[in-house]
Amino acid sequence: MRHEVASFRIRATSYIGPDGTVASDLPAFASDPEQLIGMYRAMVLTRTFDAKAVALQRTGRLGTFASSLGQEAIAVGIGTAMAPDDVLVPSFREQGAMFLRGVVPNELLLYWGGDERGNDFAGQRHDFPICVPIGTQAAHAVGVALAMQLNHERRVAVCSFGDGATSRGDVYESMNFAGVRQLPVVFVINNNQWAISVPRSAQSAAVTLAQKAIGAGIAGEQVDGNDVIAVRAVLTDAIERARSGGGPMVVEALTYRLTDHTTADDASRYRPDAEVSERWKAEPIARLRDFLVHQGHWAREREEQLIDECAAEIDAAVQDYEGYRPMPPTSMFEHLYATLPHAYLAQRAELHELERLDG
Amino acid sequence: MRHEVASFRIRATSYIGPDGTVASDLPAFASDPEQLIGMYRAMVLTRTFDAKAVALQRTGRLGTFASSLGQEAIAVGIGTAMAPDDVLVPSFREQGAMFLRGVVPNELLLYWGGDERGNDFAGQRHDFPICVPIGTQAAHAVGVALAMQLNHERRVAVCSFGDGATSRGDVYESMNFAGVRQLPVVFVINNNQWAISVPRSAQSAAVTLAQKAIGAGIAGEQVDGNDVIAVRAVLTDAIERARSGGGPMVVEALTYRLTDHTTADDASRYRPDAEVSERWKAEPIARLRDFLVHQGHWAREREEQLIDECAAEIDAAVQDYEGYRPMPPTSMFEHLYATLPHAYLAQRAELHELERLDG
Amino acid sequence: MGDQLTLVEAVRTALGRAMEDDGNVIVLGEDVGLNGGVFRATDGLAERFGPDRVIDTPISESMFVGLAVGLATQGFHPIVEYQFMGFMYPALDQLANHASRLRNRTRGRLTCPLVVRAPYGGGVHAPEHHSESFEAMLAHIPGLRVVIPSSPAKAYGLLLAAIRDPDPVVFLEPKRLYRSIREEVDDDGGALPLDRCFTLRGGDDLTMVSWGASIAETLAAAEVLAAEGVGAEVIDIATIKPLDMDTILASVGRTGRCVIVHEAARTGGVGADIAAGLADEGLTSLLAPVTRVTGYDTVMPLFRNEHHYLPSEQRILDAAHRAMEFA
Amino acid sequence: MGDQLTLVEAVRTALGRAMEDDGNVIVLGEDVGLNGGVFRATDGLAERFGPDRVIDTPISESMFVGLAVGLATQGFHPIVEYQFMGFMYPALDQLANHASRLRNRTRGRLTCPLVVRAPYGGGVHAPEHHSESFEAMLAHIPGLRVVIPSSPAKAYGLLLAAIRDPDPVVFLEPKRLYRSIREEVDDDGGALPLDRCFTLRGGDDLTMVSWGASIAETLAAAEVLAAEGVGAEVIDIATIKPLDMDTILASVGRTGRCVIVHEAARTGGVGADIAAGLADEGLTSLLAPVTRVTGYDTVMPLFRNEHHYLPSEQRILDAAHRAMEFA
Ligand SMILES: Cc1ncc(C[n+]2csc(CCOP(=O)(O)OP(=O)(O)O)c2C)c(N)n1
Ligand SMILES: Cc1ncc(C[n+]2csc(CCOP(=O)(O)OP(=O)(O)O)c2C)c(N)n1
Ligand SMILES: [Mg+2]
Ligand SMILES: [Mg+2]
Repeated sequence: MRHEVASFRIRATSYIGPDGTVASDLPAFASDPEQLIGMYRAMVLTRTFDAKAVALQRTGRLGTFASSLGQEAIAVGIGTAMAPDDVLVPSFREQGAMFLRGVVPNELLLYWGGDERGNDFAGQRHDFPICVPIGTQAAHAVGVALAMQLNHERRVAVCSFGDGATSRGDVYESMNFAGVRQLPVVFVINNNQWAISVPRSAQSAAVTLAQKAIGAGIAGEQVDGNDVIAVRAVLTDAIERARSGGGPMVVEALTYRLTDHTTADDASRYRPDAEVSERWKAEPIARLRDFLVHQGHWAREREEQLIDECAAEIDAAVQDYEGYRPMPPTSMFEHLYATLPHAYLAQRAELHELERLDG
Repeated sequence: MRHEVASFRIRATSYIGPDGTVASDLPAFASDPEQLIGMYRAMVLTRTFDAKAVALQRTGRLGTFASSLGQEAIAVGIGTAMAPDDVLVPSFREQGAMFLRGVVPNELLLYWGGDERGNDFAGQRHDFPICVPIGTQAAHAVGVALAMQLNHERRVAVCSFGDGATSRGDVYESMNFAGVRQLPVVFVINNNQWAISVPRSAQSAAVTLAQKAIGAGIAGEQVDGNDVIAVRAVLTDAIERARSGGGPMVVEALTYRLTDHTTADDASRYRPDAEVSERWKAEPIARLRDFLVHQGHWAREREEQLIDECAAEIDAAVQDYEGYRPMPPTSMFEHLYATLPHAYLAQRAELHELERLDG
Repeated sequence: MGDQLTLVEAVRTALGRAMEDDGNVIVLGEDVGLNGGVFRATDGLAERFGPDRVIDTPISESMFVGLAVGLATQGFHPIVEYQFMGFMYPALDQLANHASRLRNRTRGRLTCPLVVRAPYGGGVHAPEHHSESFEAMLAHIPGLRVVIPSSPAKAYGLLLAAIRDPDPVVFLEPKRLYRSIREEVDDDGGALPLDRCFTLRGGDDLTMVSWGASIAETLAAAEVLAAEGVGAEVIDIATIKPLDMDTILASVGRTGRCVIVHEAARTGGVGADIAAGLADEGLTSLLAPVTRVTGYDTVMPLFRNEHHYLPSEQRILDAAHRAMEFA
Repeated sequence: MGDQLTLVEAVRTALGRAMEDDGNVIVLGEDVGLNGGVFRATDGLAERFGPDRVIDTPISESMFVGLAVGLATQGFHPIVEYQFMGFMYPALDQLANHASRLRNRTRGRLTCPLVVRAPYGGGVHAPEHHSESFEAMLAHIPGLRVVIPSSPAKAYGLLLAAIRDPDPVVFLEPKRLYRSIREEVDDDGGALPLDRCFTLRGGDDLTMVSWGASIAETLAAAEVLAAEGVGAEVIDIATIKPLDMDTILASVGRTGRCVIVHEAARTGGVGADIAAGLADEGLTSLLAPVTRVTGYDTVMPLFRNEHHYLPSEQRILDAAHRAMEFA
């Protein structure tokens, strides 16, 4: 005898098509042009930052950098859906969300410029810094969410990572534990179709990545990650659901990495240009702009003004960044422990001597 | 706009109810009484072995031991569904399957008696030994399956582990990779409802463990793990499917651990006796016996004879086991490397000296 | 005054005390709840402090130390139990890449006060993979503390210190001592100092350095040496990282001879660090080669032969005699 | 005869040679296929040997070394690439609990010939977590071999030896040297011996011991010392485990002085083992304290300050001078 014991469905949400036309009733926030323009601005700022950071790297003024070109809607969706008190636990490609959370561009430049002070966000004290070891931050997010639950706080942890990260056991273990305790955490899969040179299809046989949630016993959904209105709407729902005790959720946001993996990568080695050009047609910034123009909320002059503003803001950040002198060598022993143990004082002294000699 | 992009179903199979009555058409092998009696014998032998091993531990003649009381149908289903050339990658509670694969009881006694020779199966050279670190063997199984695939062999790797193991990232990573390459591997979840003191419900919010497969993008099913006919039938199908290129599969076999986790455990600390007594009603050996008796294939005399036979076989194994003198101290450097590096010769010599002094 | 406690009872008492004193201290791990841990170190805590402060985790050894990192950043002080040290390898990623460096990499913005506890070492006839001792790997991770008690009173005082420490501490409990000895332990909340050796026995002829379970055989050997007229100073390292070389150097400065005893494999063991410290800063005091009596450079054998692997009193004595006879 | 190759080219050449010679050698890892590895160590191999012998894995660092264990038991000889050593922590479980002991625990029934490759160390201005060097942790695992080349020719010969070895080998490639030097490498399939140091330069006054990228600064310091009239013997350990102490002891037996140089954090580093060996078996030869010039006991700083962390020629020279001046 063979009978069905469980069944599951994965659903996908989108509002605005690639051509900027509306496919269905919009969420409430979308009736406020200022909100939409704010989101548009945040995406443009992110793209401006990315372009500048890549340029800095090319001229030897920054280390390896991971641009989020084409993925700005996910970051901005995250950043606008979260409440200030929530905690963001990001990967290394979520600069747009971090900016909205109060991290300033020169901090991220410092970080990618090889300076730990870039993680000491002046205006955002409780979010996590960038996480480089893929997927390991998922466990931090569930820890943060468990703290919120134990404290009976109405706060949510939001954790983002890529399609590649979904193959890591840590991510699975974290989702599974979130399910067990029904923790207030939302996992955002930033599915840009590539993990360096490995395409989404080689990462998992799962037809959606949202269904990773099913294995963990939690809810999972897809959203068009190039439709910032959809991303924000779906994440707002997921976050509010988690906030009110509805449990964790996985949101897979579908997008495309329009550029190299990082400045150290050369994507032309492994993917055809034609695929990339095709994907440019669905990119999120033009899409929202088309929509705004359609709706009469946006015009060419404002566009130029915005571009200038963003450029000025980023240029100022670069100036600020370039004004930072490296920390002294002894800084590597600062904050290693709350108080440096006696055993390491001699090593610090050796570095201090170096400092003195170096002038 | 919200639309469905994927849907999944988990189905469960059973043939014989707890009272031994048939619920549906039986698979072909079940029309051969000798097959069924062979399976019955294998389950009784396993139970005899387990009881003896526990007794040996209680009297200080064996180390910690993990009984499979109540779970014999899964082991025997695995052992009878596999072809000799297939590779079993077991956990530490699959003795019944190992016996059917050619491992002899005294080898397992040696292992649990603290002697490495217990892993050097004389009659079964290619299966993996018991795996203690939970879930780590899943990666070995996919490696073995990848080897089979690369060699274009019609062989299958079968990996078993418990409900608790499904929470380990390794198990997920292995299932996921098996999906990517469509490897000939079958994962058997021996869901005995407990991971030491942690109940199934605290292990995962997933309503079935079979659905772990969905997250990995592969097929998953449930089977009544106390119905040896169903276990064998479902696993035979899964293995033959994998053998003929149909890809990997997860089979969750539902059973119950009727005794302590191991001899080092005291289950009365954390679970009510009433739950256990209730579960005795569904245990697999009585069920198959009732069915066999029903069908006229079995009678009391044969039962007594079988019990005597099994006891004699296990007693002989115990005798054999107890005849093993410990290996000499230098044995710990044997088989450490193919050839012991020069750097460790002095340490081995030190042990050799010890050996000499000890007489 | 204090009760005569076993080491595992002392651990349990310290956990209870810390949880009583500080509502942010919580315990996590496999079977730590109703079951009270496989060694009963958390026995009764779930009943006393409830399921929100004593949390059973799924079998996810990589995740739950990361979970503790997340909790620690939010003002909790999690204590994570690993069931056996052999199952702690998956924790190394989070320990090395996150817990130990979160403070440093965020310039103090986020900190990580947590304790990871694990029973470790051999000698109890445990199954495969249940008798490992790789404390040296942990001691190589900058930013971590690694603490190992050698007696019930040490376990109580050092565990309280570890829990009160503002940084991540790995606390390894020699399971061979869990029930083999009793010692008076006053549950007065008194912590013992971290980052410091304890001199268990004075002596001017030979310095013997060890930690954890091996302290027992080392002390026994020192007894025999005393009867032979050799004054052996026995130093219990207690905090493996950071290492208090000063105490060892001062002792060897007096004795000129040193035997180091540990259960872990010799190569890359913590004993190498101590010997290296002596070869550097203590060289001029050395009157004899620095000998290490250790586990062998092989896989910990299954239990029938584990006693041949563990440093025995006899092996320690032999080494001490060699050190004393060297001229 | 041979081409002038960089170290990464030498690695690639050795991989190609091994795959050509033995159809059971296969390469696995992240981006090793079409992309040829993030450092291009596997560039062209997918084209030459096809996708069944050069396999891109999902991002599953714990699984894919276990996958290699499974493959190795079936007659394959897998070579697993970790993208950076900092992402290798999840491999420790499989390396320590399985790969290194499968032969021993099954009494030779199942064996585990595999190679784990990873670029390691700092000095290339890489992002966070990309500059780690924790070879000492691996060297503590019984049953493993750990090999580190210091030049293109060494990389070629040692990698071939590692691949042909019947046991698991971790092969760590100093990424700072990947493209910074060229050396003539004959692609003649000739392996270099494992388990043996290489004496790169003779000298009777001082022994300098190092491995990997730090060999460069060590040799440079030896040059300066030579100009000062000090004959420094430079020993490249090459195989970190098992350690060839005999060669080091013989050298220090002549020179009486030893400076050890490595990039990893000092505490628990492989340098401690070498110094400990000298404090034991080499004590009577020692004319000066054994000095270690190492990375500091802190988190590898982000790249703006990594040059302060890495042992510099100047720091090595200072140590050498101290060793020479000691009387
Ligand atoms: C544990 C680990 N393994 C490998 C890497 C190297 N690496 C950096 S990014 C990356 C691909 C990540 O892919 P994905 O998760 O899809 O994120 P994306 O880069 O596309 O945003 C890899 C393998 C790493 N950072 N961490
Ligand atoms: C990695 C690891 N963690 C912890 C343990 C200790 N341990 C042994 S069995 C067990 C529970 C396993 O539960 P399950 O997977 O359901 O298998 P069962 O024992 O029920 O057969 C645990 C936690 C272990 N062996 N390995
Ligand atoms: Mg991606
Ligand atoms: Mg179970």
